[in-house]
Amino acid sequence: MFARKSNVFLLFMAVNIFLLALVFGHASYGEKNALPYLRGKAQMVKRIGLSDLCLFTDARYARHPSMADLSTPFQDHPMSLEHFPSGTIITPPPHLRSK
Amino acid sequence: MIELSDIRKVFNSGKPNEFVAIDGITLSVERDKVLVLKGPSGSGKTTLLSVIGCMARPTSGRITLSGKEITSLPERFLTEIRRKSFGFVFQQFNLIKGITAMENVILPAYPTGEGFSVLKKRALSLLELFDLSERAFSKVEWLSGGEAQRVSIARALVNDPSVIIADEPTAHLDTKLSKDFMEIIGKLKVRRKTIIIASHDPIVYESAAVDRVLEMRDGRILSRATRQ
Amino acid sequence: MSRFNKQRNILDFTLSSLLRRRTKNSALVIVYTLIVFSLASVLFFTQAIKKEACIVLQNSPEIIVQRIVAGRHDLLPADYIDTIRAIRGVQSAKGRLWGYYFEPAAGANYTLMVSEEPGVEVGRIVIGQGVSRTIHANRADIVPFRRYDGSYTSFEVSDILSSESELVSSDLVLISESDFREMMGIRGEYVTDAAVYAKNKRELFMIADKIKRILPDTRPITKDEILRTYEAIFDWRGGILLVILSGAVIAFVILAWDKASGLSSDERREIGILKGIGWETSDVIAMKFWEGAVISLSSFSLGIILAYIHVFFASSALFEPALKGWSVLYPEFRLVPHMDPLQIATLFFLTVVPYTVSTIVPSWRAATIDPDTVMRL
Amino acid sequence: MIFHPAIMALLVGSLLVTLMLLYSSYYGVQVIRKWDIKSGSELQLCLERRTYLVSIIMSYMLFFQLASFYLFIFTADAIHATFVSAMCAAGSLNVNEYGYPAVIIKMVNFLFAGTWLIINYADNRAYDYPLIKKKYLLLLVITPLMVAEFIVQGAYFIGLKANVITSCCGSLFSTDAEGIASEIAALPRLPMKIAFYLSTALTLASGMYFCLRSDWSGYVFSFLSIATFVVSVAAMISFISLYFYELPTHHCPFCILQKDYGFIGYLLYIALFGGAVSGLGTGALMPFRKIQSLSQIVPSIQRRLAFTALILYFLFTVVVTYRMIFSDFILEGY
Repeated sequence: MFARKSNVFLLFMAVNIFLLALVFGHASYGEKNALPYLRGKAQMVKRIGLSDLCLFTDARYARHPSMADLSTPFQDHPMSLEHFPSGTIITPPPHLRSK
Repeated sequence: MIELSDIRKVFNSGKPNEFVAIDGITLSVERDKVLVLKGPSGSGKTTLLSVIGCMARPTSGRITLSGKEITSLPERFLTEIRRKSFGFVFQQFNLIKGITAMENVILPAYPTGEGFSVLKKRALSLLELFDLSERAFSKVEWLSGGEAQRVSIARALVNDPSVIIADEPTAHLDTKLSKDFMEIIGKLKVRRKTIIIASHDPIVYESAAVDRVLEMRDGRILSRATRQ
Repeated sequence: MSRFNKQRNILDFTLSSLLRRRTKNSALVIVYTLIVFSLASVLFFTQAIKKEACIVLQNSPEIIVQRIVAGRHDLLPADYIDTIRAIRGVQSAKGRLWGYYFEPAAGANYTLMVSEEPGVEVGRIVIGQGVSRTIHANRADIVPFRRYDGSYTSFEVSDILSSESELVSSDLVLISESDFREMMGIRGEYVTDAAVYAKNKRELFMIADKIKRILPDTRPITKDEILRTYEAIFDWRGGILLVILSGAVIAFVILAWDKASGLSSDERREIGILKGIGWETSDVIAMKFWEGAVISLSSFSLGIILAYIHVFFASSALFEPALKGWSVLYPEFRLVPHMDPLQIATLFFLTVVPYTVSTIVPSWRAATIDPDTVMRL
Repeated sequence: MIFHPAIMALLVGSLLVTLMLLYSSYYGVQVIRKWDIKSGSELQLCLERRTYLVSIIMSYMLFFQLASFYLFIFTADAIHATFVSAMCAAGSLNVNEYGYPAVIIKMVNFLFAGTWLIINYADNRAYDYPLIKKKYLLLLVITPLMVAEFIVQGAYFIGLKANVITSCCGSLFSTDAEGIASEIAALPRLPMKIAFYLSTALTLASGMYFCLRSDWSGYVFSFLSIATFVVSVAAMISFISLYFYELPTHHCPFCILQKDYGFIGYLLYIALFGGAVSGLGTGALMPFRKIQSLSQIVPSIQRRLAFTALILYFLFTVVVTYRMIFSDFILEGY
């Protein structure tokens, strides 16, 4: 006569779980697929001798977090919050945080 | 089959607004008979019904059901007994809106864990018994007062209880429907159900189907009028 | 079997009861999904970047030696490199020349790096995609640069770095050594820092230690430290964002609590009826459990799926403005998808557990309504 | 403190559960002091309702304990890269002195929560709730343990310091000379093998005997199954892990949960934990067989529990033995 609501829900959850499995599958497939091109990137890092990701280019000290020194932050401006997002999202380099 | 001895039910005990709803009632309800509790509102009829129907535990006193003492059972076990032995018809019908008449009828049976298709079959045959077959799959909001009443009786019967308890069942029905209701009660009596009704409606307590009428006031039973 | 039937029956009723309060419950599901979505997006994004950083930076120089003068890093004298090369266990040591260049017209900061990539020769440079995008420079274009003394020079773009490598190369300008020195005014006996490779990877720490002892004004940074730093930065980043978002989680939990505890008179009546007609307290609790489970499971899975699409198919479009910030050269990159059970478990603990806890007491309270209330309705 | 999202998830979750348990033990004390099943007073009705609440909280807690145990191990594994020379979860847990105590207290709490629920299940089946005061006393034992878990786990996470780039590297390099031992000291293999098979065999035998006779042997079975649990965990570290990793020195009991080993660790640990809880529950119910209202109920619950424990332990042994026989890896060669 009419579909039982619990069946509809269980079907809905089954679809969701299937989608989640698909997501996991896609992720592991994508990861495997990306390996060659990641390797290419890694080769380039090696050739040029790079040390950091190019994620935050708004300030000098944010560009190479691992190369920063004690005085790098705030050297542009004492209120260097002008670089708002990266200044808050990435930490001051860790050695400044620990003492 | 149900024996009550010296039942008291006190609300808010120890507080300034303490209220004695039932005050020392001793009563025995016989099997397969129709018993009517009559009396003005506030006389303790409803409280007595809920104590008999295992909905509420008395503050003191003892209840036995078919010879088994059930007074101090925790709610968990009381509910199971209630589900098996009692069916309830309420004053307001108390159907759940938004679902069909059929679903309303099988609601009391959900916790028993019977399969849905079995329950559905049973509900449909009960609805047929009350001439509601064609209304089975309409939502309860669309039912008339009389139909709603009959759905609620069908619901009370779905677990095949031995006792039907009805609280002011005719309060919202007109004379014709009230008479129809008593006719159904008569039919149920034939089907060997024990029926306990609280009502101050003369159509109910003067009906031929009734075996016994008890009058209540201030939490006590006043007189015993037993009829043939 | 009968237990299974019972739960299924109760689930049936729960669903119809949820559907009856459609607007209220769908609002809850939407907010819930949104919370899961934002937390999951943050988590997926940071974890994927972290993973990528770990793989890609595996190839960065094993030790980078900087010179520290008065607490800031300074140019490294070239003869330091000979000293380092003489340390036992060092396979090779090479000076690196790099620096930043601020381009006032575009307002962008480039990273200039001396390299021997093909295409880099005197007068010719190779640029990253970001640079190319910002100043609309293509192959064979001539790009002007300002020298340290204020005069101008210009280079021909001989090549543009591949767009797949943008995450590491977007702002790079690869330049020849003589051009770099001439432009920046750095004399021949200085380099920016030194990249050191060891014969045996296990001896890295020892070598770094030796460098530090022989050349006390240097700071050796090992690759492991860089990787660990990235690991920590992204965990920290994800963590901080979650802390910020926790405000939203708390607001949501309050909403859930309020929704669960503020039973409308309708719901109260409904539960009263159920108890009256023979539902036991634990049956009502089971119903409330299913209610929570239906809402949680659907929002949780929907939120995760949407977040996955957002981060890995839509390049985290919603985060871009925040991450981009003041960067002129924002790399355009697509992350390599990465999912693991830890992320799902973390999300579960951050969303479903608080939600569930916030509904325990209210649902218990609802379930313990007196069965005889139904008689007094 | 490392701001890893999973760490925050664990701390938040454990804080919430601890608070819920403190809340329920408040009512636990009331139940112990005021419970009177014969009374129909409003206080008694109120207390009876509270017992439902405590049951819900405890069931959620059991689930939480199980999930948080895995999340904890996963997290320890995920953060190992931030510590010098920690190779996997075993190494991260060794970073400070609270790591392993946190694991142990989590296991203990899981076992207790499971036992509580078993007792609760039996008690709720008897019309006069004969075990009510005993189970609430047990609740008062579990609550401090949960608080302890929250504190120990918090201390572990707060005490974590990532070994990242420091500006004065001298200090870092000097501490690195030893590094953090990422390996677990393993017990000698042959005696462990004998102990493992012996205790499993004894448990299975006593369990079968108990299933058939249903007498005092339940105590023996319960004791043996807990002993087997402990021995199995030790055996996991001592020799079982070696067969799964096919490496002669890798003793970590946690890496087996990873994808590289087909998530077989989940099966093994669920079997082990499930067996331990069922075995412990069988013993915990033993003293109550004489209570009149329980005399019909307890033996059948016990039989089911013992049977579950038998199946799970048997499953564990079969998987382990299968792997030992069919693995290409030959341990004795090393």
